[in-house]
Amino acid sequence: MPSSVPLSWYLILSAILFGLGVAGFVVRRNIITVFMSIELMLNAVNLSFIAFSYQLRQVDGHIFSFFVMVVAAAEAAVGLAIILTVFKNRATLAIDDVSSLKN
Amino acid sequence: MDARFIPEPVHLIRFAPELLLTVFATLIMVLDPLTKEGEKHRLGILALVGLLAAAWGAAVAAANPGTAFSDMLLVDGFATFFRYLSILVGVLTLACSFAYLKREQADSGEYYALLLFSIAGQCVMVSANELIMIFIGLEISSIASYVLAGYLRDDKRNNESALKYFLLGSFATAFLLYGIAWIYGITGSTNLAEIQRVLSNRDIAPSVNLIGASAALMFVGFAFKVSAAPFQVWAPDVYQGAPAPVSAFLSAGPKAAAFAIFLRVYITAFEPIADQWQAVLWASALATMIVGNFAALLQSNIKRLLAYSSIAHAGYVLVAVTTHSQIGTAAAMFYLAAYAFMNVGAFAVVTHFARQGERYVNIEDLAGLGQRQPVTAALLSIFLLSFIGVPLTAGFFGKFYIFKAALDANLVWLTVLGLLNSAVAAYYYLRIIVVMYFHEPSESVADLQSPAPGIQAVLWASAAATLILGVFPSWVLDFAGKAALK
Amino acid sequence: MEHLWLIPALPLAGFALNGTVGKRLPQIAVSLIAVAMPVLSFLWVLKTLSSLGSLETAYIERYFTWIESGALNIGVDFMVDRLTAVMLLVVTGIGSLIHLYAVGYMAHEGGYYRFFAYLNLFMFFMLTLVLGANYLLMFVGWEGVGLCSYLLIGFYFVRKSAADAAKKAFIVNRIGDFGYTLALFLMFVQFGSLDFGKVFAAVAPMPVEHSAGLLTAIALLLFVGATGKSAQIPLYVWLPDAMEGPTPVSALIHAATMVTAGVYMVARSAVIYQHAPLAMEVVAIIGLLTAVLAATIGITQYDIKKVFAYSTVSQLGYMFLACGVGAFAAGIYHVVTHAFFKALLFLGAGSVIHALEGEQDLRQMGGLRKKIPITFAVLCCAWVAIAGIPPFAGYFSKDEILLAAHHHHPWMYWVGVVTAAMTAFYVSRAMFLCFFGQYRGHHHPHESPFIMWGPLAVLAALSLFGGWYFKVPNYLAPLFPLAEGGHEMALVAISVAAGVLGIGVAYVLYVVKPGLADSIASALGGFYKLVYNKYLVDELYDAAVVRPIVHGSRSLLWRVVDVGLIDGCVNGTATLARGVGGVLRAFQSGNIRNYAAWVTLGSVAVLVVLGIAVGGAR
Amino acid sequence: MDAILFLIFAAIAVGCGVNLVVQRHPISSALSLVGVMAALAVLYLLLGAEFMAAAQMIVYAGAIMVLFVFTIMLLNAGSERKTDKALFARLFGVPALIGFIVLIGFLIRTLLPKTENVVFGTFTEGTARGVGLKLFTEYLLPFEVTSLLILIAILGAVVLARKEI
Repeated sequence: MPSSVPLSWYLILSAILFGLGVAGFVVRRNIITVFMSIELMLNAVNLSFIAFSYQLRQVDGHIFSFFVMVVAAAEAAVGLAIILTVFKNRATLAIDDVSSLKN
Repeated sequence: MDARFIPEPVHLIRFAPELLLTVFATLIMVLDPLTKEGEKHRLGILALVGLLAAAWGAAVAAANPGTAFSDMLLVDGFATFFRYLSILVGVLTLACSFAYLKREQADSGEYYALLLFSIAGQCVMVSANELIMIFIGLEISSIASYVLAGYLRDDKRNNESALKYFLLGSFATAFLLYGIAWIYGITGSTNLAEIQRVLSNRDIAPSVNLIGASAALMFVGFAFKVSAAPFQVWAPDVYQGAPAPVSAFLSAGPKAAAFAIFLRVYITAFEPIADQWQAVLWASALATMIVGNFAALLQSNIKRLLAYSSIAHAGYVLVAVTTHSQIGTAAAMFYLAAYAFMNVGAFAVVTHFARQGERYVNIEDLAGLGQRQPVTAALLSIFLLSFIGVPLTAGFFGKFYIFKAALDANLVWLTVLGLLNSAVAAYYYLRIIVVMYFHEPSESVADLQSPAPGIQAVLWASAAATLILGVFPSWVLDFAGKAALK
Repeated sequence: MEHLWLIPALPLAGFALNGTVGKRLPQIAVSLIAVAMPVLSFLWVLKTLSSLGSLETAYIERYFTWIESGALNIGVDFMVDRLTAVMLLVVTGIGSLIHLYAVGYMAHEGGYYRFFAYLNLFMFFMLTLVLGANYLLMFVGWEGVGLCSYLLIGFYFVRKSAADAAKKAFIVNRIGDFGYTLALFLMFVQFGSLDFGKVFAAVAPMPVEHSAGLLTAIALLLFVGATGKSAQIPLYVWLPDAMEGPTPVSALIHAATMVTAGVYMVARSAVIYQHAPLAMEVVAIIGLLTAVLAATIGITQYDIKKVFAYSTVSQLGYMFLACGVGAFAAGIYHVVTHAFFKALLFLGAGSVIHALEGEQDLRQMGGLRKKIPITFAVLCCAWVAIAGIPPFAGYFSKDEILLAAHHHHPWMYWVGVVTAAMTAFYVSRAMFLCFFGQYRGHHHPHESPFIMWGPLAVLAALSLFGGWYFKVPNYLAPLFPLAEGGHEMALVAISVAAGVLGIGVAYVLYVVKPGLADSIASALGGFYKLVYNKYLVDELYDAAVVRPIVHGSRSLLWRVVDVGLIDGCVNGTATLARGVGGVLRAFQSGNIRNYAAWVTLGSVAVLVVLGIAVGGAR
Repeated sequence: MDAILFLIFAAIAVGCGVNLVVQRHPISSALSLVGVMAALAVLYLLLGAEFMAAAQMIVYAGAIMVLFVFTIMLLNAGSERKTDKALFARLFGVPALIGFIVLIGFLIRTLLPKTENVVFGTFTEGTARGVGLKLFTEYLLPFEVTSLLILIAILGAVVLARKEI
């Protein structure tokens, strides 16, 4: 067993998590879970940033992922508020029920 | 501390429009609780003052071009053009909103503050020189837009519109971020000029496939924001569900800003691999035009029709982006400016006509408008003719420049197909004119009041601008031509 | 400076005045403004032409640079040469007369100010089209006249058929405009300019293309535009329907001026066409075919305006035949004489319709020559003119065309002669049905007021002597050299004889033995029905073009019903439509997860293309 | 040692991620997401991102996820019902997704220049000091601008969620 793993493993882990996030968005039917899937995708992106940062020996990637985190927090506040209004008006969190605007 | 990081006064000047917008928005937030119910429109007037101040700020910044805050910002002609455009769309939206908010009894300072914040975000985006700034500007603009789309929170359509916009917008942003992460990993920088330098140096540049893949991931994010196929699916639902003035705003302001960063990133940073992304844009532009125009044929809801029309017009602009030439960039800029006027004008009519609760949003409801309110109908006809691209309107020159640029870039087929598309588009715009003039008045126009002063101002101003740009296009085109990215 | 800009600006001022404050002005003021502007414009044309003298070379005025970007530099330039001069005189002269006539004709209609505002706007665009010194400015006028035509056809919007006809006209013209636009771009790419002067200077030294090449493509694309505007095969279908508009509109726009814009454009582009003989051949054949086809349909129609509409299509075919065989001057000559007698025919028909309170069916007329003698008298002038009886207007121009056609290909001459006979026949038929025999209707005919027959009298004089007085080909000789060789009297005699024969046959069928025509029609049976139903072209377009589009997209279905190209007979075959609609629903289901799946799919596609497929391109 | 830590926590991250996707009840998904975040925090440490590891735990797992859990509780969200309205998503979503992961994995594996091994302790700039120095010099503007972002988030939440207008 080697004592360390190549950086590309981290990147592949990041890709897998990103893909899982996409999967969650597409298959889950609860709006909040769908939103959490987006958070998972953002986490995957952060992992990529930090892994690349290690490779480049720079802190810039950390800072980018820091901003991603801040944005995620802001999005969470607004997103959950939007979900709240939807719930208040429709009394449902099922994403398939929020589909009255269509052709 | 390293001296080069200490901001100089000139840096603040270059950042002036954003600062002014923030100051005014915050002021509005503070004054909101102190303003009596029914007096809230005064805050709107304050917002208008703020926008004018920001325009002045943009002019001052334009007089001091250059980078600011350790290369985070780049104030050049391109940024200035889009700053003006964003502010202008803001002014027009604001003028439409007074009557709307009063009618829906939802006048509040927050609306105006959010509008200003969103515009501030767009100003950040268009003058950003760094992927970080682009990302943050984009998010500021988007988050404010999400809230605006769901502003009437007791309205189910508003809720759904906001939810769709928010979820799908964040979803696409994640792709954009992933692309940024990769391009950062490949080039070691998030500065656009630096990225271009690394990518064009064949000795340093790593695998072209990886660069292509990161460009592709970023494309997803940008294409989503400009509603380019195949990422246009959200736009009709969101524009249909959002309050009419907000739809006007979304389809003109944030979209133009998104095109600005699209252009900046692809024409600056990704220029070295232009041969590759050109093919993708070619297909996307064509698909966008086709989807927009053909789906618009189906619509009976005028907001939805305008949404598809906005997709189709994004397709024309994408044709200009596909050329990745200076002349193409200038054509795209001109088109976005022209489109902003006619689009906000058309939505202003919808705002006026829909009445409380947006009851009248079907095309058939417009029957007889030509007799009942000939002036409104005539102005709407000007916007629609401009959409079609009839000469002497801004839309004609917009299309003309774009397809000329496309031909210069040897995109012959795209030009032919684009022209065919614009011929198809004539049908659905024309149908509105036919309904207005040639159909018996329906009961929906019976109790129609004359437009509110704000809406009238928007209508006249947009119509005048549409015609002026159609007769003297050089005024804007010269500006765009000088400002266009090399 | 001759201030050419005043020529279009005057009608524009009329439009602005009547369009903004016309609603509040008394009718007399509206009429005064509306008529004064074209008349002043006409006077200004006369003044300009007299001070410009012989106009051996083109006179150009530059106002300002319109577009300047990169290589493209287009100015707002107006140009007058002899060709323009002829067109200017026709447009402003005939236009003024028709405005005057319309004052009487429209006196009791609603939307009086609106009508004249549109009519003045039309004059503005038509004059811009004629005066423009580059293809783009011409295109502005080209689109503008189309727009006004659209507004005026649909003027009686309460009639559904009028709204439908308007939409049909606009849409058919869009197809033509598509061709024009492509030609525009092609020219720009090739010559780097759209100025007539520069383009023609660039074309002149090029070798004549004997097989299809770039110039042929440009010429043909321009001709596609012309087929739309000037109602040639295959885009002629809108013009007969356009008769839904008020009669002065039919006379001004759909007979005398706008529809001849295509001929003007082809003549203006003569240099290009002369370098593309293949395109010339196409123009000639399309023109000839249109002339024959429309004439046969004209024979069978009963609506007096439809007869003249098909006659217009047919005569326009003659003009293109002239251009196609290289006799551009003869084509323009026919534009002029046709403007005289066709405007007169329409205005006269309007006078008849006015007298009969809106009746347009020839079967409901008859014996009117005693009741409305002045109208009859002036229509007789148009009659002999269009029939090609010497020495009246139509004879000269038609003769020029037929001789040129004979020079090119004798068979074209013979087809032309047959068409001439048919032309004489259908006009005579209309005249006999209308003015001879017994009155078959139930109205009380009355003569029109002076303001209406005054212009008719002027036009009558022009129809009689205009062809002889205005020798257009001689005037245009510096631009289009006169053909060598004298007139072959035999050929002239044959064509005149054909005209006389047409009149004679009509006289026999409709005056001497009135029942005979019907029995011939019933003897011809199916063929007659086919012609009467306009060769089912509308239906054919329906099946071949409209329905496939309809089924391509669910909504196009009701959209096209709206357009009126089909009359609701499109049930049953909605399977494909449902399929496409289903796909569309899958895209736009309103379901967020579907949208996300779509975004994912799209991102995979883009990734594959950018990340893998074209990766090796560098 | 590094390899073992990576494998353990990568496994936890993937496991929790899969759990997020397959669980029917949002609260289970939320807790799985916390698990992913915690595992990622350890991986950040391995990559020398000390500050980010802490922020990940405090901001992400601590603040944001608490907000999520709170909302789930507030709305009393139960297990989701089975619906099959999203036909397109079912037909194309999953294959597209698999394609996506395979594609990216393929690109990383074959194309990224031969990557070095990650050894703990070789990159030590990612401390609060290192990050802070950059943040308040070079990245001063974005840092200040994010304050605007937070302000909008608060304003937006207030607009959408307060009781009456």
